[in-house]
Amino acid sequence: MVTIQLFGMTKMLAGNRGTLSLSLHDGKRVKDLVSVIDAAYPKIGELLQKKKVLVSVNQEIAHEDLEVKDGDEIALLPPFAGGNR
Amino acid sequence: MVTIQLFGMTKMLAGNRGTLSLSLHDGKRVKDLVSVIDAAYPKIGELLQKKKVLVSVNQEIAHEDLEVKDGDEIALLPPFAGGNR
Amino acid sequence: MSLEQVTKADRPATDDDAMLVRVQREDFSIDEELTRVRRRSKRIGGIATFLGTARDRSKGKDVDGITFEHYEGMAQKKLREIRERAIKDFGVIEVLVLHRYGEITIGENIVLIIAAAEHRAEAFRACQWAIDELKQITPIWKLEHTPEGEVWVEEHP
Amino acid sequence: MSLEQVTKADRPATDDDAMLVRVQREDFSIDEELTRVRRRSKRIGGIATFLGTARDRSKGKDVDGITFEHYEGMAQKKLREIRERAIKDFGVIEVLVLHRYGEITIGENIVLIIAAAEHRAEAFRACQWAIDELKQITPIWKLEHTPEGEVWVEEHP
Repeated sequence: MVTIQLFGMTKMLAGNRGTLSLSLHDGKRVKDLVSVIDAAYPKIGELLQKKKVLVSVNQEIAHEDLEVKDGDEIALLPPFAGGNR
Repeated sequence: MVTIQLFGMTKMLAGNRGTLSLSLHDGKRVKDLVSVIDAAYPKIGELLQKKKVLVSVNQEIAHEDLEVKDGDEIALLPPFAGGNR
Repeated sequence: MSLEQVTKADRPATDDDAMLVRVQREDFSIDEELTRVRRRSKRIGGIATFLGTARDRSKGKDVDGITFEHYEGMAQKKLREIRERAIKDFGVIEVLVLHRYGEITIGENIVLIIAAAEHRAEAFRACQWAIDELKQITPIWKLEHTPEGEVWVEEHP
Repeated sequence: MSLEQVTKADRPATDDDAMLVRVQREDFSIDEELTRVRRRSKRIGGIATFLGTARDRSKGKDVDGITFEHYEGMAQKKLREIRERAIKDFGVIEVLVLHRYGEITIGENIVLIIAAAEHRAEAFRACQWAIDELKQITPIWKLEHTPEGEVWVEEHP
């Protein structure tokens, strides 16, 4: 199982849940994670496909080929706002 | 008679006087003023010739051909400092 | 400001460093943050500051208030990176980066960048780069409250 | 900051205008000056500020303190021109220009520019232009106190 943190509009699209728990086998990559999310939450999946939502692993934006390991800190990041500047 | 305000290094070069009073006839121009100052205070005169010190008339930098009239506010302006930036 | 009262020796450098990069709910005083930066060096001659505040309009819509959400941990990490790169790349003496989260009322402070240098040119460059970079890389999200409802703002549509 | 407490209607515009351009002996608070600027409009989203402070070194020499002298009347006139041109030419909402005179201790404030706009780009442009222009056209002179004596500083030798 991996836990994925949600923020902003992705949290809203997941029914205001702050986290998702997904079962994922060893040796899986970010792109596999994206497929699992796409199946469960197609609207988030679409944003992930369009790269409007990015995946971070251990607080860095992750390439789709990065391997996800047990204990990794994973999050879905919608477009940053930064402040009303 | 016209009164000339001094600042910074020109004040120092005039023996720490804040103003100079010069007799000047009607129809005289800024360049005539410069000549009179040059005769009395050669060090200030030299800076005026080199345009390192500028003459202002009524709070604007004055051309040497500008006519100086009775009641005009005249000053000698050494190079501005502006602050330690 | 008393430069003599609080010197670097009075407090551990690590505490100071932590205070120079913060994501916090509370409002802040620009004078207090400037004092924090200025006591780092007497060589400072030019300080460029950017303060972002909550406007009452956004892209033609009225805005009644804003809520900021941040990714705790990653947001701080990115702001620390911005401070360190600004100091290194622009040759400035000190940089402070501060962002609020939570509910923000119109007119209130949102974000503060302070870049202090010997001269103004590099202070301006570091300050402007830091706020541009903050907007690009910091995981902070903005929910605008408008008369028509709440909208998560996408800056890069 | 309470934007509601003090609105434009509470005080004559002319008083406010006069407070937005000053040459004064006393130190100033950046928070207070920011409040003065911010209460002019709720449309403000980005505020760029430049603060010039007294460094302990200048062109390789130690400096113990600085005295600023100004041409009363002309200095204020030039700062007013800078404020008006910055607002007009850069499309910003408000600009404040403030310079101290008299004795300045190392580390103290000398000059403050605040440029407030809807967005940060024009705020930065107006702020940077205003401080550059101030340095060029404002009749203010600097006497540096060094261990070797006092020197009137020429910025354009």
